[in-house]
Amino acid sequence: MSRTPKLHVPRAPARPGEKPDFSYVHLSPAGAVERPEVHARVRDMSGLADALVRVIDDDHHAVGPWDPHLEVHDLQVGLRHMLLTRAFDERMLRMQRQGRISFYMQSKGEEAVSVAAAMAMAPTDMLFPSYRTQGLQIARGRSLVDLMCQCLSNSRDMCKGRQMPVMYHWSRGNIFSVSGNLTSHYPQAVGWAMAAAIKGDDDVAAAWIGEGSTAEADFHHALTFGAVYQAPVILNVINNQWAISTFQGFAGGERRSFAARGPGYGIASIRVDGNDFLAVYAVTRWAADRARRGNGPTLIEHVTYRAGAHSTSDDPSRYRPKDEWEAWPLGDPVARLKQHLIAEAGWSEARHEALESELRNHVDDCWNEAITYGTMTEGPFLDENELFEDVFRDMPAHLIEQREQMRNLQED
Amino acid sequence: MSRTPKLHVPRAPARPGEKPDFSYVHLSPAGAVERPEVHARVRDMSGLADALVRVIDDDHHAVGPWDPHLEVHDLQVGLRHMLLTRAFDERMLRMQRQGRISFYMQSKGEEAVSVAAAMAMAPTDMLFPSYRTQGLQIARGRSLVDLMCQCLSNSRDMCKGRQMPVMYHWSRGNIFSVSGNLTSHYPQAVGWAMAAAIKGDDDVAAAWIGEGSTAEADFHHALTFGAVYQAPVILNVINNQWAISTFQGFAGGERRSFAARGPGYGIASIRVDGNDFLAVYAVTRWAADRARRGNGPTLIEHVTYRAGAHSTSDDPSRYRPKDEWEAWPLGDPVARLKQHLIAEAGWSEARHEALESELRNHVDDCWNEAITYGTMTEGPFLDENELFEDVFRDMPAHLIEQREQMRNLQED
Amino acid sequence: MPQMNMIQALNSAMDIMLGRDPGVIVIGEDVGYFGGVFRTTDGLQRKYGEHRVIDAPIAEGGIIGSVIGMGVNGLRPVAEIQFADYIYPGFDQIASQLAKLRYRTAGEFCAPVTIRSPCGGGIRGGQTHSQSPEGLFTHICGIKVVMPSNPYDAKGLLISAIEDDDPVVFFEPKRIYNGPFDGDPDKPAVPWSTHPAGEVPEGYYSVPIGRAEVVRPGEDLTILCYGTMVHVAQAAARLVEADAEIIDVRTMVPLDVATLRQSVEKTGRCVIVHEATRFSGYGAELSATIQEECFYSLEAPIVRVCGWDTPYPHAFEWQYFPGQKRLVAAIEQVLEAG
Amino acid sequence: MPQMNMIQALNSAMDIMLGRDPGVIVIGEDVGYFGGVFRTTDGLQRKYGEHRVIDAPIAEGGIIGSVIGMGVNGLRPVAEIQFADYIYPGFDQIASQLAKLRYRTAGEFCAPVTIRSPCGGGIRGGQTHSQSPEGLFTHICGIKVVMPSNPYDAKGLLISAIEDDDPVVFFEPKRIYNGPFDGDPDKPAVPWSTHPAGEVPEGYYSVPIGRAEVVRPGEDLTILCYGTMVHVAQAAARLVEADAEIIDVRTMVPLDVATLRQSVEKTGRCVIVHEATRFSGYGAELSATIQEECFYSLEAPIVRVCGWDTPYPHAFEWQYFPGQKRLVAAIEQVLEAG
Ligand SMILES: Cc1ncc(C[n+]2csc(CCOP(=O)(O)OP(=O)(O)O)c2C)c(N)n1
Ligand SMILES: Cc1ncc(C[n+]2csc(CCOP(=O)(O)OP(=O)(O)O)c2C)c(N)n1
Ligand SMILES: [Mg+2]
Ligand SMILES: [Mg+2]
Repeated sequence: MSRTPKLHVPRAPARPGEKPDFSYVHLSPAGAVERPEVHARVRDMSGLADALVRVIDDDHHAVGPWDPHLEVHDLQVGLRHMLLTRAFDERMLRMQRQGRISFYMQSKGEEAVSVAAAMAMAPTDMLFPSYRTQGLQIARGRSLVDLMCQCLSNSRDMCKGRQMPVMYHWSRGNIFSVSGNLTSHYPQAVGWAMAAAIKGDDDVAAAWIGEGSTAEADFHHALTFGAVYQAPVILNVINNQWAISTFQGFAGGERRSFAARGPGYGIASIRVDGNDFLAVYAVTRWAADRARRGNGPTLIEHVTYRAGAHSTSDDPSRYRPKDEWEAWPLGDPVARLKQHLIAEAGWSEARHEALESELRNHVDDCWNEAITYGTMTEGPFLDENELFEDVFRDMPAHLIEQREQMRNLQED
Repeated sequence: MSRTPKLHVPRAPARPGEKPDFSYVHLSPAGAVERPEVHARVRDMSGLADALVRVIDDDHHAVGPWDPHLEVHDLQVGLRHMLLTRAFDERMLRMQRQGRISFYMQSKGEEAVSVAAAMAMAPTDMLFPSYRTQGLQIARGRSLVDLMCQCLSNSRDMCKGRQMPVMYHWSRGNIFSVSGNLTSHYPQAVGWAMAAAIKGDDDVAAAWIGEGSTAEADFHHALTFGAVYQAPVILNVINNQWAISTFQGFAGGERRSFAARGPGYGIASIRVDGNDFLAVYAVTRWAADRARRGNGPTLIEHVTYRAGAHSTSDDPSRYRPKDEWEAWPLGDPVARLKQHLIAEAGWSEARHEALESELRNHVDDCWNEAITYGTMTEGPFLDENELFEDVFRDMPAHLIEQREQMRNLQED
Repeated sequence: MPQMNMIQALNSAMDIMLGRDPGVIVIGEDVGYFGGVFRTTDGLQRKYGEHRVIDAPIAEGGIIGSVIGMGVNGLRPVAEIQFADYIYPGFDQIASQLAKLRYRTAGEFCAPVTIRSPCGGGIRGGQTHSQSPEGLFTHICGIKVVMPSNPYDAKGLLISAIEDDDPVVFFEPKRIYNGPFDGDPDKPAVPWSTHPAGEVPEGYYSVPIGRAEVVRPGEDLTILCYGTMVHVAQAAARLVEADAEIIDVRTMVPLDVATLRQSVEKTGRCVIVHEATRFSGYGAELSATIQEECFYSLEAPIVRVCGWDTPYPHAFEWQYFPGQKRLVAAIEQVLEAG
Repeated sequence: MPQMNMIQALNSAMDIMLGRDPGVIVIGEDVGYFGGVFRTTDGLQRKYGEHRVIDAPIAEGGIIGSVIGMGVNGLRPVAEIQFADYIYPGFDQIASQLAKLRYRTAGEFCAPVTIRSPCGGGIRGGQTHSQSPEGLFTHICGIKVVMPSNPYDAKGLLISAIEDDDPVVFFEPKRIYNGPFDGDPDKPAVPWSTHPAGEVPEGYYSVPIGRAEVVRPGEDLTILCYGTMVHVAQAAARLVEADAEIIDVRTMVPLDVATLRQSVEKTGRCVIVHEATRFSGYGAELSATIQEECFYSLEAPIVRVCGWDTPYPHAFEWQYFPGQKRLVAAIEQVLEAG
């Protein structure tokens, strides 16, 4: 064991104290990437997996074949959802720091990925979220109070206190439950889509994971089953460059894009600028149309950057340069849509600020309402007997007995 | 649920009673595929995953850049190993039918895949076999008696009666243990190769699975870890068109080749005519050289056909046309090497027949020796106390006690 | 009444449920065109189409992951894992997802999935075709675990499992697919047609999940068993002087504690037998439960008769299998003790 | 003697073994540059290089599969699974491969792998950061299962695990990483520096696998426990009138039956406590074993105090956690009985 090691070990391009280096990120100019017909054959679009679909150019104009030509109204709605997502995140982060909630995960810098996607899909399409896609909830109109109550594990918590913060679900809104087990929802989304196809429904499923999560087995399961049965599903990979402390090279991003995993299965695959609201919208819409027409699954890699810490338990200054986000070549999705609206749709700094403060107030109001349903320390509390419900549909004898034991103890 | 199902379900090209149809198998003419330098970049060889490397042409001559220019002697050795593998298989199959062994799996039609690969690698390279790669053992000089004793679970069984037939291993010959759990050895081979690289050794690992087994999670684990750490490993997929009763489309072969999975991970990937001894040899040698030079892993898909039943428990006439093998466009690997030797190296039908009968006699002799070490019904038998050995290195108290219990019962 | 072996009974259960409920689908490796390596799904694809009886890629984790999604989308999938030994690649989807979905969403989502899998040894399958992993699944909260011992129960319990809104892992002791097996491999095979439980109604009926069955009433000791071991226990009981009460546990989760308690309170003696390895096997839970429930009735230590704590060895399966001889010795020990 | 918390003690064990044996390598998610999400591998990559302390892709099955291969090629890998709740994607590689390799090759191949994983709740981690899955692994033949309850044992046992030629699954109760925890979440945190077992030698030493420890001798009843529960048991024992003997099981497999038997034969009464869910948990095996070994000494039913048979709920962890109150009630029940 004295010989020179030959193991290749990926190295992050920059570590604390070093200059950010994003030279490894392959970019395409806005408008440069072709848009195939939605029914095009996979083999005729392999370039999409390595290029980068972008719509908003450096002058903030929408250009090229992927421009979704959205109404100004829709753009403003999108901006609003993104701003609301960010305001919500900021507030919840603060609440966690103050000890009001136990944990939080923000999506700062990645808001376009979920907001634009949710808007591009039909309301009956089923979304399988990751823990960093709160934008899906917000874009589908989920009440912030509901989300906050979940984070508070209070009397109105949709999870009845059973889950850590951010593990939302929303059956009426067709959003599945966030799982703590990375990638586990990926084959589930495919199965959901297979069921839709079996039933002859027109619905499409979509799922989101981080780039680090592509290494899990369920990524492969989803791609295989998706390809074999041509399931109407969109498999999204949010490449935000980091998986806690490991950079995307440790998931195999050093050599090929994550979108590039798809064509080898025969799956349509697109790499998109995840900070470009219009591009994410266009690509998602294309994939949803494709799926709905029976042309099978699409894998979408959203290239973005995790601007904040992994979670409130994390301190990124230990493993990456503090100023990395500033150097990120794809900027901030909120700022970019804002500039686009200013350039093309009569938006202005003043209106933007007004909207921001309106949303902050809305978030404050929601918080104030949410805590009336209880906090970690003050009631109303959930009934602790609920702890034994929903393990099974009907409570079996041994759980009834354990609940009894617990009650007797409380009474002592 | 009354609407028309839209689920795509792959269909086998031909089922019993139908005409064999291999029009889906994409072929390239012998000599037509370029041979990149062993240190070439993956992105510069993506065509290799869809083409079909072939060396022996229709006139039995070796042509093109992949011709390994083997000595006549080596070719004869290769032919001998393949014939011996087939003779061994035939004998063992017969023994199973006579109830002398409990189970067997033949490799008929796929002999070139393992024999040529074993010959192309260095003896210190570590091989991680599947249950259908007995050719690796034979090409590395394993005594047939040892293999037979394993199948007989007799007193000389290397597995001490603990494994079903064909689950061989050979540490001195650098061949790992066959596992009943499909694909489980794939990431193990990568780990072995990572360890070689960590230690600075020059050794290469190679593993074999069937095309059906590519759907398992461990396929993805192996490709990811192989790519991330650039492990010196060759990952072989033997696409013999069938996985028990399901044709290769159910593993995703309808849309892309299995080799095509590799480039998306940044892995060099080649599709090769698995029935062309020279092509398998050349491609394996190329991949081994590449790995040894530090250029990382290679995925090789061997296109071949499972000429026999899946195992002695299987009856393929229930799910595929009886005459499929005759229609198989890539022929029989043994016949093809034989014809090549006749055409180029002075081989003859007479010499061939003499060799066949010599090998059959050898197999008979080995069998006769093997059964002197015991059969299923006649001793010498293994010591049944061995049942408790090797669960741990040292037997813990509870196993000593259980062994004691068993002994007491036997004495009653 | 028609005679069915266990394979036919299971086939009939799926046939009936596919017919009654358009949401029922069957999926697994080789289950479609071929009808399964044990032929349990024979003919079903022809009858219900390839969208209802579906061949799957060889990926147990993918099969279970995808059927969870199907369940969420309103179907009632029945997934076959070809051998219980190959269920582990799907373990995460079962333990972390299938079992916990209802709980973590406070009942808003659930997946009424049935996972069928042949288990157990005695067929010269070696360590990867012989395992009985039921014990592992009984430690995971949120799934029901079932193992029938005869065609009648197999059909009735499988229908219950498919109808159940909770996930069910349904183990089928493959050694008794074709006939009851009393643990003596040298005797000629006995077909189910000679056994009363081989009489299986053609149509719909169900056997409730959560109820054990007293298959032989007795006074002197209680034998708790399930699957193949029910028949071994019956044979062993015939060999001893004692009047044994034999209980087929049938449902590992939820466990019918009342039936067990009643028996041991009466007999005061208990032998637990399963083919799975002993250490931390399901027998430990049975023993602990009986001890808690019936301590003051127990006249002798509860004895477990199980597979040895080793992998299942190909050549020594009859030394490994907890057969009549071991069971008789345990019964005698328990009767003599105390 | 230096004071170490459990994280430092584990770090020291790996440091020493990386230094002594060039075949030792450490691999896992975030273990390299960052030093692990619990900082257990802090500084090790800097000291031994990125070829010895290796960041891994997020694929528990891939990590375990690859370390098996490394073990076969002569290394002694120490794999970290970031949370025990995430060990299931690697379950197949552990249960089917790691555990059985030596057996199936009659000793020709083996993989001396250690799998470390933080387990247990009480940190508001909800159902996916709180599990105690040790029971599952104890049912798999061919792996050793260890859970230390203090820094001294943690270091000594981890060194033994790494040196062991058999695979070891090593669970670390994360609730006591920084200090002993007696089950009362309202009390201020206590650091290990106040605890005798927080005195940890700087250098090499080992604590043998396979030996339980009597952490409090007593006459009236035996409390069997491990991990965090050792401290809860000690606190509970102080609250009752009785003279409890507390045994830290430490090694679930192989189990030190002799020490347990000796104790229960003396006390005649036994309470078993673990944080894992009760049904088919490791406590069932302990109960069954004690019942078999000490039947004639038992004066009262053995009682198990465990996590309820539900997933670990975020908001109700202190209702869920088997704390002092439940333990005291069980002790009193056992003392009063019989
Ligand atoms: C199966 C599993 N393994 C490990 C973890 C621990 N973990 C939580 S998040 C995370 C990083 C995920 O990174 P990525 O997929 O890139 O998503 P991101 O956080 O960047 O959005 C890890 C390792 C987990 N939750 N589940
Ligand atoms: C994990 C696992 N799942 C299922 C099986 C059952 N099984 C054994 S061989 C086989 C088919 C494998 O087909 P393929 O990989 O194409 O290899 P081939 O038999 O064609 O050589 C199946 C499903 C198994 N052995 N292991
Ligand atoms: Mg990420
Ligand atoms: Mg095959």
